[in-house]
Amino acid sequence: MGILIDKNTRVLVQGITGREGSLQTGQMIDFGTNIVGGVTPGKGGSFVHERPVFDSVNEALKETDANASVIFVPPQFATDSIFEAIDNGIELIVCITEGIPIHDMMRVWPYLKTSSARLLGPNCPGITTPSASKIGIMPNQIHKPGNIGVVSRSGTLTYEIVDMLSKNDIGQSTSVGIGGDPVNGTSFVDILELFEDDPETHGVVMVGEIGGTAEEESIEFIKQMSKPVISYIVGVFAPPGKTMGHAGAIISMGVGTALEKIQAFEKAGISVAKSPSDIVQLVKNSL
Amino acid sequence: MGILIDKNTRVLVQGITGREGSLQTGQMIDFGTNIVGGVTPGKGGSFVHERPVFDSVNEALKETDANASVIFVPPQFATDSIFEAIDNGIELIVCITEGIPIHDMMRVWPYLKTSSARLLGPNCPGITTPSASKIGIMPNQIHKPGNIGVVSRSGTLTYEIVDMLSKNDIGQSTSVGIGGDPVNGTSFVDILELFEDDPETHGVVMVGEIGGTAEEESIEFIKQMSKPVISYIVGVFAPPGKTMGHAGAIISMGVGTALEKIQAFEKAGISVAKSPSDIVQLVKNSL
Amino acid sequence: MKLYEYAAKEIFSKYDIPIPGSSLVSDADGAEESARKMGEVVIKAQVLTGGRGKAGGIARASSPEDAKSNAKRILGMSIKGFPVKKVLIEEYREPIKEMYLGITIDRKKKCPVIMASPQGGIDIEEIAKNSPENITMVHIHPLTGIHEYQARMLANSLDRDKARELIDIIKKLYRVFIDNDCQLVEINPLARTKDGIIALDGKMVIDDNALFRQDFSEEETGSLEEAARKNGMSYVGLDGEIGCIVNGAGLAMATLDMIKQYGGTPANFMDVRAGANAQQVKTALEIVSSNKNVKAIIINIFGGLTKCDEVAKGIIEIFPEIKIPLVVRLSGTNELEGRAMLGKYGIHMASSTEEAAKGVVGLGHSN
Amino acid sequence: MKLYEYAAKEIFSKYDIPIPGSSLVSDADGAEESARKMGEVVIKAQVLTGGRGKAGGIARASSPEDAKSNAKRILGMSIKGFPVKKVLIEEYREPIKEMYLGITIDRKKKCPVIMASPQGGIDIEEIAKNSPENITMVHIHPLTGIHEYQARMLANSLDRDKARELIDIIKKLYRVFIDNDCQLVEINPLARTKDGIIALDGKMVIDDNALFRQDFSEEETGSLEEAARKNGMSYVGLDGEIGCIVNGAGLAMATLDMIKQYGGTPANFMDVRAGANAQQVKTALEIVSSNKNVKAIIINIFGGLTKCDEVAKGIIEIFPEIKIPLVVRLSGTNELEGRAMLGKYGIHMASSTEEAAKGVVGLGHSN
Repeated sequence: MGILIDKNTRVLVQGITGREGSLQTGQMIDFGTNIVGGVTPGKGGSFVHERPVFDSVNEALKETDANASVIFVPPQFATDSIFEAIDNGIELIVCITEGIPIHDMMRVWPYLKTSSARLLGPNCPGITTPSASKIGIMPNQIHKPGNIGVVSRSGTLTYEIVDMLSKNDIGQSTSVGIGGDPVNGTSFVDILELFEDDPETHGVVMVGEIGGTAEEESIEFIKQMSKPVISYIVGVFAPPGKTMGHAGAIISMGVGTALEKIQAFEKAGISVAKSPSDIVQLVKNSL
Repeated sequence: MGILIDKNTRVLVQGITGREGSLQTGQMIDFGTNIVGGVTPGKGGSFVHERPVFDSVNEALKETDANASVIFVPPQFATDSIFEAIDNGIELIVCITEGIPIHDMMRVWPYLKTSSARLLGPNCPGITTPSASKIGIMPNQIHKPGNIGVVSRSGTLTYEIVDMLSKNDIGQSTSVGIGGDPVNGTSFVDILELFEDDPETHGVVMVGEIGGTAEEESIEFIKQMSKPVISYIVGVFAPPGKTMGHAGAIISMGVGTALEKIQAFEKAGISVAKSPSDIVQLVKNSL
Repeated sequence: MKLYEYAAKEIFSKYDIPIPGSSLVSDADGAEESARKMGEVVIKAQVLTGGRGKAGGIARASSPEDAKSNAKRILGMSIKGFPVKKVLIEEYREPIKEMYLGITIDRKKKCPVIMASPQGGIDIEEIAKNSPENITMVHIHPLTGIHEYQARMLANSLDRDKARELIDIIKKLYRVFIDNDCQLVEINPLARTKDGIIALDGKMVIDDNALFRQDFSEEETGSLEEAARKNGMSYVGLDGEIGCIVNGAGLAMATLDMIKQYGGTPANFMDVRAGANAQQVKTALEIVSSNKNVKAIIINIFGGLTKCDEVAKGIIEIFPEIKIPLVVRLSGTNELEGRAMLGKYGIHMASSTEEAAKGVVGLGHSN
Repeated sequence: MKLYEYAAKEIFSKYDIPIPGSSLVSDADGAEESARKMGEVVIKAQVLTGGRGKAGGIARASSPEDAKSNAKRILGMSIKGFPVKKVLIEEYREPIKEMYLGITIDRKKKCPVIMASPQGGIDIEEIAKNSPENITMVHIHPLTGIHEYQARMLANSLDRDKARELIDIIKKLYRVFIDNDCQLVEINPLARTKDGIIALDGKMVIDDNALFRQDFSEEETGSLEEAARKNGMSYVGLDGEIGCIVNGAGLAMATLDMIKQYGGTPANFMDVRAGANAQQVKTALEIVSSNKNVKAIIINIFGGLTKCDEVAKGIIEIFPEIKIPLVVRLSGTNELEGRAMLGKYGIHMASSTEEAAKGVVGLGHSN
């Protein structure tokens, strides 16, 4: 049934009355996601897409049995929403918000680690298990049920790849965006471990990018996985020392160039795709 | 071999060059404790009782293989020493210091909980396993090897009771002072669990006092223990609302009077001694 | 250390928590003068105890003359043994609603806890007992501090219409709690008035252990408690006839319990702390013996850091001047030296707490 | 956002981190005047790039005349493409020892890391590579902040004789790092002089995401980067001939890589972010096309929050004015509507990133 979410996942939307929150709630409902309600302080008692709105997560949990939440609140309030979700025992927290100050996320991290919550993001497109549930903002139409797990640090690039897989008849067990910020809640290894243990996943596509060492840190785990992993790493052409957008693609202390990552992967015997269409080929060859 | 410490425990003294630190280091060496060195910032390179002094715990660990530390530094610096010991992977930290601000200890607590360190104290007399090792300030001559575990929130009252047990030929497996401050590192239950699992301990004397709910929280565990527990709880005469010394004996929100504790213990069928000599009788009867 | 209402409110004001305009005076003329400027006022006794209202220590006055006569009356009062030396003259503010807001330390969870109740003005322990559903309790992680969502939950539980104002006050009060090393900070009542939310009373208890880094100077009271504290010891006066000097709070409480068991009543609790020297022991004896009710004194020492010979030295220095019978128990560090020193003076010696307690009760009865 | 040396030092000074006396001037006469008051000075080009020293942007002057001529020379310079508009005139301080102190974020451990080296003045990355044993790295828990023992360890590694002064500076620099939402703060060199420890240079990089709560105003540069940022987009200029407009940083980087694979060279990186509207797309096209090297433009959109019809609307508004060939790829939200709108204008359409990249490289070559 894929990883982390399924038909029984009950989702609360934090920031449901905002423009994006409301729009995406509609999209998730269309997809079939079980949205049980939303939270916007001061808007308690109203409804969005026929779902009840509450003033706090605490109040929402008195009336609903949500076990996951998705966060659409603006960056200056987003970490407060993460703390609120953690403190109320939400098991899966998906933070879509882009532009959260890195110092705020550094303060979330040790707190998150001592809780049992799983945080995807921030600055991520969310997670989709086709024909079951979608939490986040990936376009509804790109998914197709199947046996390939997708995990990525990017947003739109993930859509591109999932779309291309689907169009080539390669369905997905679950597609996960872990987010592009330098400090995020879930690592490649966390997701790879789940895919390795998921009987419905037969292989994994992993999409990395320049900056940090998140990709390198997954090599040892990938080497001992029983399932094939196809990687694709972007940012080869991104000149060192330049910040490529807000994606956290900052090269620091000489580590984290895309070329270094690719070389490390190839040295470890992990397949590295040259382009999205190359991913399709490598996946087909590996199964 | 008792709990938490034995002949192989290698002890670092934080604040070794101070008056008390130096005095007590001598006493511990006389007892047979394996003191491997000490730490006092700015005094690195000197010696106290022929033990080397270092500027930091980090430097001490490069030259010694300490796995426990005892803290004698003044209250305004003591929590910094606790953090230093935790961060350097010291397994057992015994903090003797009295008078640490409660807000400082509240900041230590969640940090401690996410580490693997065990903290005894602060404001505690330490721990002694007769004929093996003593970390702290209990008088050397009061102990006698045997099979009774002692755990107490008090200092001098512990000496009184241990001394009385020894004089009545009741030896101890280990005697532990968990400290009298409102926020401390180790609870009665933590120590009771260790005594329950220790084959050399045949029964336990537990000394509680007015204030807080540390005693009440141990009742459920005591009820399911296989070994007899004799309790003694002081402060029956302490008038409610008055702060009895610095011992953290503050009654808050109507809970924690000595009488309430005694009644709760008796109701749970746990032996409650009326005086130190009564403890001796009850221990003898129970074995 | 408890702060007076006026001192707590001065701190609130520094943190921009709204309080009524006020003036602290120590005579009736001052009260009249202040009331002339303020209009309708409340006159409040400044004492470090609760229950002022019931005792008549709070009065409303609509004229300066009225303020003067009330201030005069209140300044002549003594509330639960505390003489009223100062009154706070405060602008009267009509409360539309009285709420409770307090922060203290939850010993069990080892963190601050904020308590809010829409029912204020009365004793929070009463509310906790009789209608706990009316109290919202929020625990704060000491390392992250208060989260906005927590302040919001508390504010909504108090008065949803004034949530924004209340969130602000709650966050500020948490800063007061942290910055001042509080064991307790309380606003009761926190009132909604036509001009907004305002703190009508204030209570603060500061952690004595943190006074080294706080700027609170203790008022000189000349009390025995104060004399002990200044000498690094801890004294609490009680009603009985047996003076007690013990090292360690636990042993001191055990000693009190034992005196009671043997039919005596302690005149005080006194902990001379670990490592007391001769000078401190001497001072302790001076303090304890200065209580006229004391008929006999017990000195109960189990030496660890404290050395028995030092204790004996202190006793010997002052023993000739004290006309009250003593029982001394010395065990532990340098026990033999200490006992030998006292032996020469014919002081009653005991070898255990129980023996000492039994002995001192006997001396007290025969004295 | 990078700060100039003088701005970083102003902040250091606010936190009582010692810096030399100085004055910021924009002309040679100002330099002369300042030097007259200060005596021996150093004249330092204020540019947002490293390597000033090697480029000749730093000079010592022992007379006002000398200062004037050097300032004149430096104010005429351009360092790595940055014209020198201001120079800092600073009192010369003879360093007895030059050290390094910096704080940045360790992405792997997700916390601040403080780096100290007794060898300063030169590139820390060089030291890290060639003699890592000379760097002491201490990780800080974001919720507890720096512990005294950590500051002491770092100070001892720098200069044991001046540990007390250094502990103080290290703790203050950590406050600078936290209070100002820094990604990097660096003192290099941190010098020991006969008068004490002093910061001879300063570098700060502020997290752009935190600018909403910080009081830094960005200097107007009139650059394309700035124009994009003001419109909520992200632009980085590169050396090639293919203009790029993409939504999402990951897809944008993939697009750049693909253009390179097909033999082209990107003229820029541009991320229009999630949810871009028609106005932003129009502005993006204006920005990208204003680069004279651009021979062809690729617009690569995979709509999620971004709607393809909005993108098409933006393109249509400005398309007639742009004389550069375009390849547009629209997928995802409202894809059909967007494609239909552009169809009428005869714009080259592609159905995947690869097709679009291949197409735009072809157009670039033929243009």
